[in-house]
Amino acid sequence: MSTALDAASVRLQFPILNRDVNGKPLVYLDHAASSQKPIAVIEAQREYLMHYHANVHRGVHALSQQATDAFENARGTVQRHIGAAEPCEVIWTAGATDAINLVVQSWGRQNIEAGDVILITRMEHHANIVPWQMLAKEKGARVEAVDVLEDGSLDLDHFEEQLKLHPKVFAFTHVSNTLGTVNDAQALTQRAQAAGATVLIDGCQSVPHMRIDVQALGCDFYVFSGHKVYGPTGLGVLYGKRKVLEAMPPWRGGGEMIDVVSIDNGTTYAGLPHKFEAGTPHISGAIALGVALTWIDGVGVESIMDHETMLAAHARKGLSSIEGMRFIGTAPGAAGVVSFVVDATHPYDIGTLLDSQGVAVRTGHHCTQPLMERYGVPGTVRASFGAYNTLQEVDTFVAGTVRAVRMLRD
Amino acid sequence: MSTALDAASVRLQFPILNRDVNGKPLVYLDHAASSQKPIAVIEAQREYLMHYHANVHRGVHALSQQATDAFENARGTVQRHIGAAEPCEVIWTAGATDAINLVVQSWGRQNIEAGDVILITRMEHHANIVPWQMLAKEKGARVEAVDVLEDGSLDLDHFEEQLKLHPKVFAFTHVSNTLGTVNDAQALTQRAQAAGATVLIDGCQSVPHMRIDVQALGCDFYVFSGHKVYGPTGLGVLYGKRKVLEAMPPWRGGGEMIDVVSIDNGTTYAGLPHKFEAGTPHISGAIALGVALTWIDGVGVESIMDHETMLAAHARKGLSSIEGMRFIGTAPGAAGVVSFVVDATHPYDIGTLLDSQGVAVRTGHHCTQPLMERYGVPGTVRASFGAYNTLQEVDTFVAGTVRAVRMLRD
Amino acid sequence: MNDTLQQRQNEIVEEFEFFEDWMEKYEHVIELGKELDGLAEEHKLDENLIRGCQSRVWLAASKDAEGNVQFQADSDAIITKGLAALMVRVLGGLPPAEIAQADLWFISKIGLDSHLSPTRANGLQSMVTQMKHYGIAFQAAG
Amino acid sequence: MNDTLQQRQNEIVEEFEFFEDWMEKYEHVIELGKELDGLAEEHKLDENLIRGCQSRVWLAASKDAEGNVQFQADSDAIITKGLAALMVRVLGGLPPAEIAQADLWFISKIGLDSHLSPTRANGLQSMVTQMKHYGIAFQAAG
Ligand SMILES: Cc1ncc(COP(=O)(O)O)c(C=O)c1O
Ligand SMILES: Cc1ncc(COP(=O)(O)O)c(C=O)c1O
Repeated sequence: MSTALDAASVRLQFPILNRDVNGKPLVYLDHAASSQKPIAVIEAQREYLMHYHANVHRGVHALSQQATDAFENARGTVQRHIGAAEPCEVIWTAGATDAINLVVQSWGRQNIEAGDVILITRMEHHANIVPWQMLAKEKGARVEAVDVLEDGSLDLDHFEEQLKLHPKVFAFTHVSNTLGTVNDAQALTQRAQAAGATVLIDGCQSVPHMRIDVQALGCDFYVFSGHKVYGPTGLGVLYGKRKVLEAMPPWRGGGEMIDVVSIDNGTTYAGLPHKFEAGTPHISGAIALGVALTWIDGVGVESIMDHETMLAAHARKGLSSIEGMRFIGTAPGAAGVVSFVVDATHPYDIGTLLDSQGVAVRTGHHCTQPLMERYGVPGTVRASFGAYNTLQEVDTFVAGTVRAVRMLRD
Repeated sequence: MSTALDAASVRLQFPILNRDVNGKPLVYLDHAASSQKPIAVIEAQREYLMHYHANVHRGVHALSQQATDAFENARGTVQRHIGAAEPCEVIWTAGATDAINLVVQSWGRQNIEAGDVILITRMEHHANIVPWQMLAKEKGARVEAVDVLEDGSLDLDHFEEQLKLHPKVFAFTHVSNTLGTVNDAQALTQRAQAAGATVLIDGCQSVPHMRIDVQALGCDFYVFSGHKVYGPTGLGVLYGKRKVLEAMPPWRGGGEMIDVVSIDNGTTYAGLPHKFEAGTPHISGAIALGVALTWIDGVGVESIMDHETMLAAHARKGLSSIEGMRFIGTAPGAAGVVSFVVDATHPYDIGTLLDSQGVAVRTGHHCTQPLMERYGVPGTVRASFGAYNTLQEVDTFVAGTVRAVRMLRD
Repeated sequence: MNDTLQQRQNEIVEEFEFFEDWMEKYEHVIELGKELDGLAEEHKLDENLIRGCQSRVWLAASKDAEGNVQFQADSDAIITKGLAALMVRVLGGLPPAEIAQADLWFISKIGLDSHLSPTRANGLQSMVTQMKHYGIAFQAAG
Repeated sequence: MNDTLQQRQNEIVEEFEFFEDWMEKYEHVIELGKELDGLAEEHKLDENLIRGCQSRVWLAASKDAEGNVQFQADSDAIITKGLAALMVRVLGGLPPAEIAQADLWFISKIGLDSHLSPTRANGLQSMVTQMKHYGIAFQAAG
């Protein structure tokens, strides 16, 4: 058992939560789209810019050395946080989307051939669909998806069926941003690898909520975004097994990623991780992400998960009283996300009316259109919870939804 | 004539300049690697994270709307600052390097064929060499370079020669980060386009110092990085002519850049600028870049340029007294960069001794190895100036260099 | 400036002055949405569809005997539909030229301009643009 | 712990205690660099080259009659060469096993550890690693 999280004291660390929206105190339930930032993260980024910003690597001056050390320390923090074997297996990217595109365009273009099968699931975020579709089109390969059961869990029989197609790669989300479903990433990875697939896991919605150990999972790639883990915008992480990364060609060319550049005699590339980090990196972001992950460790990621699960259960209970309520995603053990539609109302209307009561939820397809198709809905209302949310906020949200539905229906 | 810049009052806005390094007041002359940030930029980013962070686009809640408006306003600021015709011609990227790679891998892979010539110059930064080399290798095209004259200016006769090869694209730097050479971007663009080439200009070292009007230049693409224009790390800009951008396929796939995503029926893409902006963008960075460009306008970019040129001239004069001094890049009208080697000394040693006197300069190849080859040097010492540098700092730098050279030689 | 146009906008502004908070305003917008006839399913054609990212808007237009433009609008979201109803009320039945040049200041006056922001994903902004395009087109068609 | 190793490091620390500021320290390092014999041009072989991004370091090693390791080092940058000279002075002539396990605490004691950071582009950190690898290799070779 983890220790119970003290949401009230956690909240104090998030300056934005003091503000009003439309004349009402802000109730921020859009964590899955982007998390708010604790003061420690905001100040770390500011500190950096105020006191030791300089371009990293190659600099002989003290400032550059200081920035480089902080930047590389942050890489070490990420490495330890996700249980990677070495810091050089942690590649900075512009975000999870950028990280997936890096894998697709470097590993994918090297390894996927005409006729190959790329396996994803029907609950993927567009970021883990579209790049593969683009690759498939270029190479004459095809994208297949594992179906999703009515409760939002993965159809494991269909997964086994699809493995018979011998997919070259299996790319799946650890936790669904729309359904909250937590996939058994370790088991899926083992089965897919046993069937000969390289495995990429989209960790955007897991790293904020769960302890991750990429070595225990055994996956070849793991990606996540800084802005969803209480960290900065514009920064993401690609973890890759050293051997896999080493065999991949570079993707972006430029400074930092080279060894020798010659126009007449050709160019040679640097080793890991620099081979994949062309150009000046997002230095302030990397440092801030290190602080964000340290902050999560300080609160305790198990406590965060328990807290969010408790909030989600409370929300579901409250919302259940609404006539015509349909939850999208009801698998057991789901993470802190509640997605729903209500008969004879449009998600956009509910979202707008909640907003006017100060409650921020997300409405729409959540970048998972294939899931909307699957459930035959134009979109859902999604409330998603973070460490800083409280039971009282959930009550405000539930009451606001009840009121909104009444207004829309009457 | 621009009004003279008041460096002392500008300095006050840069908190980092108050610090000591190695027991000496910091003299930061590494502007060309990365500029320091005025307090307005630092605070804008902090304000955003403290008070109105949310994921942009698609959100119905007020916070998301507020973030989206600020984010899109920043795009408008960039558009006006560089004279683009429309906001949708401004694409956010992770940096200049990322922007060049976008052009190379989207436009380039669509347009470059076996046997084609890609024309660059010998003074390019690796960011404007390596991506083209990678493309050339993939397509069986070849990269040719325009030579650089001894004084660091472009060899215009050789340029005319090279145009006879009918290059499909001409990619060149507006201002050289190593030599300070300011190329006549308008004339080069016209000539290259008249010869049938598409033109990309690397504006990393021009946007911080000059007024840019992309429509007057007539180029097809213009790129620059936020961190070199008093702005944030992790963010860059690709400007492209609407027609050119519209004809290009997307590069990164993911959220934001799609219209309809379907696993079974295929996916369609969004319009400009979103087609090229997959995933959650660097929201805080974009907002901060808007503030940085507004800050430059407030000081006056002409005043900045004049000030830097004056500092560079003062530095050259002081350094000239050193025996064995060899300036690399002496073309008339060069920007605020002074690059040099001194007989019988190594740049690394001079850089280290300057650092111990609190003076931050860059040493090495400055990501322009072909230029080092051209001049037969292992690297140079480079001092580069920004709006916040003073004559007194230049004196400290010159005296420090004199002292360093004496120590190394005796 | 057209008197009818100004008068209609003034009326709406007065109508909204009553409301004390956002929820009351939306209550009224929802009511307007419910009262709007909308389009029959068979007229919800792709050619009339304006796709917002979140809600969809249909807009049809025709010229009546006097040469004025008549609009029909609908949306799958009721708040969007209510706002569309306001637009139809303001612009419907006016001569094409006036529609083309209409300054719709009432929207920001009643505080609902955020719904018309170009970054809003509801399709309303595109609907207004589309209404003006109809104005221009009918004007050109004579 | 080897006495010679500790003694040599202590000596260097005492030597550097005199200096009042960085410039004096570097003055001394530069002197050491100038005094180091270095490698003859024909021995600056690629196999002995350790490429830092900014300065290059050459390192050669051999076993002497007593089975101890003798190092020769050089660099194109004089400060790097001076620091290399310090390493050679501390580790040169020691038995392979001791080199392999040596704890080089003097570097941070005299405040020059930033030059040995793995993120520093001068090749020194790689040189130290290389010296230890020689220790291991000669030990294994018997
Ligand atoms: C002329 C030039 N081009 C390109 C770059 C690459 O910019 P970035 O590293 O910010 O992507 C730089 C700076 O390093 C530069 O000076
Ligand atoms: C499951 C999942 N994958 C991928 C992404 C894309 O992340 P980003 O937009 O930060 O690149 C998101 C978030 O939007 C997500 O929730």
